Amino acid sequence: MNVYEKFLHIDRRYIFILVALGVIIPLVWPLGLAVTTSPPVENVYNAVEELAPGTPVLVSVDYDPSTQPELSPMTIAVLRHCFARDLPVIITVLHPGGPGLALEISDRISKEVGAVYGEDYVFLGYKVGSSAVILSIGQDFHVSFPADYFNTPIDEIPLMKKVKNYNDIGLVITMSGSTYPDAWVAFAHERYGQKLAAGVTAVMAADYYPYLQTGQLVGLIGGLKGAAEYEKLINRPDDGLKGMDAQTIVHLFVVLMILLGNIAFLFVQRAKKREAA
Amino acid sequence: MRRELPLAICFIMGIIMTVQFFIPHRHSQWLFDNMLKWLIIVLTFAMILGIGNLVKLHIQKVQHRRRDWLYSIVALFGISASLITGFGWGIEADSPFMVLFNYVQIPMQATMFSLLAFYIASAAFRTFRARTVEATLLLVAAVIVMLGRVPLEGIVGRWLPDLAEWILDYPNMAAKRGIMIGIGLGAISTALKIILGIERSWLGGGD
Amino acid sequence: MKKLTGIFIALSLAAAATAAAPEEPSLPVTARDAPNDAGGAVEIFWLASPLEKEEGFKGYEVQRRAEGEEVFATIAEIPPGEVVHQDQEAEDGVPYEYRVRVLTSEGAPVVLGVSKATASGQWFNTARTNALVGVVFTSFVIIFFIFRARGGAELFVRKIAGLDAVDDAIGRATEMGKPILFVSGLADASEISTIAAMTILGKVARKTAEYETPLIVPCYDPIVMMVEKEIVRQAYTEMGKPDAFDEDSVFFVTQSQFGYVAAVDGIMLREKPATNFYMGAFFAESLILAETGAETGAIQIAGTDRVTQLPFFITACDYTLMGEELYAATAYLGRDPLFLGSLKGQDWAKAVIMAALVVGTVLLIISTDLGLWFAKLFETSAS
Amino acid sequence: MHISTDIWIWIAAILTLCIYSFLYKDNPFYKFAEHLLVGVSAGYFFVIYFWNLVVPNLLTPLKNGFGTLFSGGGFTGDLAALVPGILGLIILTRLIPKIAWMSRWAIGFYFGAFQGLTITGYMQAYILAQIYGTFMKGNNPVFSVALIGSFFSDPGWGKILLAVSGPLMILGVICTLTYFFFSKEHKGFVGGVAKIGIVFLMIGFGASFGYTVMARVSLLIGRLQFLLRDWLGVIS
Repeated sequence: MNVYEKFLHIDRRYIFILVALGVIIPLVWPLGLAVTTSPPVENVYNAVEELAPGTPVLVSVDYDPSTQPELSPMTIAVLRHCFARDLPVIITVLHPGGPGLALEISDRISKEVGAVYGEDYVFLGYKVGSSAVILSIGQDFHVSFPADYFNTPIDEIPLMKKVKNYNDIGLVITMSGSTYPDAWVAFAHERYGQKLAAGVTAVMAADYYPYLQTGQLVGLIGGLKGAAEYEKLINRPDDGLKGMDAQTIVHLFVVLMILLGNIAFLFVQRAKKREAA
Repeated sequence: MRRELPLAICFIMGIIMTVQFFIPHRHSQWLFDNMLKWLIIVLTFAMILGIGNLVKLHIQKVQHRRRDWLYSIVALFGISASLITGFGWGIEADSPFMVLFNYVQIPMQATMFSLLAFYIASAAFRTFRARTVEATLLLVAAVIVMLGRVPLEGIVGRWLPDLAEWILDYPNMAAKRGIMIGIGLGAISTALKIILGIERSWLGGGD
Repeated sequence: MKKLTGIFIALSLAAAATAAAPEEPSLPVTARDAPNDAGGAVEIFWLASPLEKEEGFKGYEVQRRAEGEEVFATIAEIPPGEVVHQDQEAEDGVPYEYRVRVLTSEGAPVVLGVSKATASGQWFNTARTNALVGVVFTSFVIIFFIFRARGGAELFVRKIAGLDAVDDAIGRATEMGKPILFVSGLADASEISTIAAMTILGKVARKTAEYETPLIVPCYDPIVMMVEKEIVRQAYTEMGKPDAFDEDSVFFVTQSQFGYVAAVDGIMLREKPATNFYMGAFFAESLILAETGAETGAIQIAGTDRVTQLPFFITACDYTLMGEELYAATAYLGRDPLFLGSLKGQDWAKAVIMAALVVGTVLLIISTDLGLWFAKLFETSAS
Repeated sequence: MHISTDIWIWIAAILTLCIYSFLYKDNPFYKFAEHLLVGVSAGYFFVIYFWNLVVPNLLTPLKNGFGTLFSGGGFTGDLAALVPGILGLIILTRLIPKIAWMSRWAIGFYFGAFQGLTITGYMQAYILAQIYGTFMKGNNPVFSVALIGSFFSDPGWGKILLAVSGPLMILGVICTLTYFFFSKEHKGFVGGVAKIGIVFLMIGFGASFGYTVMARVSLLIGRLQFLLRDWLGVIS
């Protein structure tokens, strides 16, 4: 067995170690690789920028732990942006696996920026029946969410006193790992003309581009790359940009392995041919 | 009773659910909504059999001290933990059952899932070899799309991500649609054979 | 063939004719029963008021009163620019009167018009006419060829490499004295590919019974387990080896996707099966299974109709049945004339679809409008 | 560094490492985690189905239905829940060898209902929608004479790609479908077309593979963030 053949039959555990290092190193020591922003993400950013201070934004956490690595970074970036712009945030959850995540994120970010519960943001918790909930918000928030997550009647929450339905909300952003954006488009946008943006996983993003063309979504944040772009736009690097470093490195590593494997394969083939001749 | 009746039930249900699709009326909608729930309830009853089977196998392993029987005790412990917490304290957000789910089941499931990152690298290295023209096409398409999805615009320009997107949107979609139409026909044909009782292996044997 | 295409096109045209086209409103206000619904809804649409262009225009107000009622109650306020509303709270069979008023910032609302309608549920969804045509046509062709096959017509099937390998793979396991692992997908019996997998299992089990090779069938779903247990038992009985059947060889694991994968990975490393079959519906776990199996040196034959998982099986397994090949497997392995007949029927349906694609292309070349009209024949409605 | 003091974080972290140990080789830690996961998750789904489906859709309606019936209210829609109730009990006859065959009735019901759903569902999603999608991109046709004409009046790379893509899509679908012809030998013309179909298939598979890498890496990032941040506290 020559060196090329040995390389072709390398113990795959070496590959595993390199993949792990390719993720761990940038997480601990971010490389800060350049990320260029794209129009779909810029549009979400601009939609938030355009709102007058004090206009409530609804952020719906419609995902569960399985897609959390991709969706939490963008949720955090959007929350930071809203708080920085003085836009009160209403947080809802349509996915049964989401409340814990949403609570943790809203707690952390509100402490970080010093947002006051009930005035700068409110957490309404999870409600069963995605489409029905989206529809009923169009009639009246107080019907679909009589109390917040902590069982405080929302009539007693200063922020919610000003909000009746979509008419009082500047922008809805749904963060979703499944088909929730479809329901938001069909019921909040189509029925009530609500301005809508979405954050989805990288794999889903392609499916939602058509909604951008038709204007049913004002913007779209796709996967860690989208989160990284948003972090760049608000100038607050975090998990998105760090994760993007790791993703880039692993991508390039996989491509490199394919190339090296094929070069070695070529040499082995040539050696075999020579032997045969 | 043993073979004809189940076949007849299968036939009738198949026809009803096919026809139901075309009827928007309230009654038809009611049937559809309920049917899905009913079928999962039937499945839940079957789960008693499934879990019973699992428990039986592990108890046997422990009884006969078969290889790895100690781990069977772990499995039995896991089942009991879920069932006892779930039926004892319910499934509200902070119940012991959900704690078990969030800190035991979810982390392990997510970790299993994340093994894919490693396997994708090893599979790419092991199998992406330009042996034939077809294999080369697969390899080249994969590399282009992979490179198109990392932020390299500054270095190689927009054309790479654009080309990646074009491959995904056209040749890739064409292949997918072709496969899907074939699958549609194969699935309809199989379903039809089951409804008509031509395909009846699900009945098993005996009389 | 020509006849079939003719029938298909005629039916498609009929579908196009019956599909309800949205009516252009000619009256100031029109209310009508919402089409193709379960009942309980009325659609109201109106012509945009000339007042829309004036300053102070605020939108429209939709009002309703049931027959016999005195006053109109407002049911919705519509922002400027929109001219339709669906009343979801109408009671079936009650005649309603709808009134649309223009709202302006000053002065009283101006009545635009009044219209009457009664809500009801429909018994046929015209938006699904094309699906009906498709189902009737496909079923007809398939059943037609099944009958022809019953009559003893000669039927040819092309080579399917993955299925030719089944015998060798089982033989190899027998020689090595190692078991065979059969994974019938990670879906329940509602997935048609799971059922296809079950029938393939039946064929495989007959072979393992013949050679007395141990078979391991871990199940993801309890109903699948019940049925597969019977299928394997039956196979062993038919091969005259009912005693060789091990009741515990078909067993339930868990319905957790990655819990199941963890267990099957463990089985592969501990039992070291010589051959792994992955048939049915697979999701993200496909590559975890196939890579672990490859590491143990097993021959791997996969078959799935999950388009997104095919790339992983193709790269990591020795043979892969792609999409429809999975459904063809039963006919191929069993050579039962009825099954071969249905396969032929599928091919004819495919030919008609290809013809439709060509027709559509030609129409698009002739005129975009004509092509669009043709494409719309295949448009599906979600509800 | 702020190592977590939460016992549950520790449990989750240790179990995570147990699973990762599988990458090295099969070992007692992995076996432990594997068996625990199988046990806990098997019980989990049963409990979830029970509370979320059986209680609201079987037990509650039966209670209400019989309550109304016995208090003289007559039959109500709630009693429809008897259907799955009886079918469920029939499934359980599998436990009694003498009448185990009765379980086939319930299986026939289950299979039959799903076959009906399959026929119509696949017709819409796998056949009609795919034919429609072959012709249309968004609300426009995939190609038109105007698009091709615009290339000839003002040639350019972008234009040619735009003009050619649509016909290529249709060609690709037809060739791929040809590959799936079973009753014709892949020789001569049919063989040639099927070969082109394979070209499309391979490009498609490669592209899908490449497309998925990113999502898989982000899962690993998520787990490592948990270990490095939530557990060990070495990153912020």
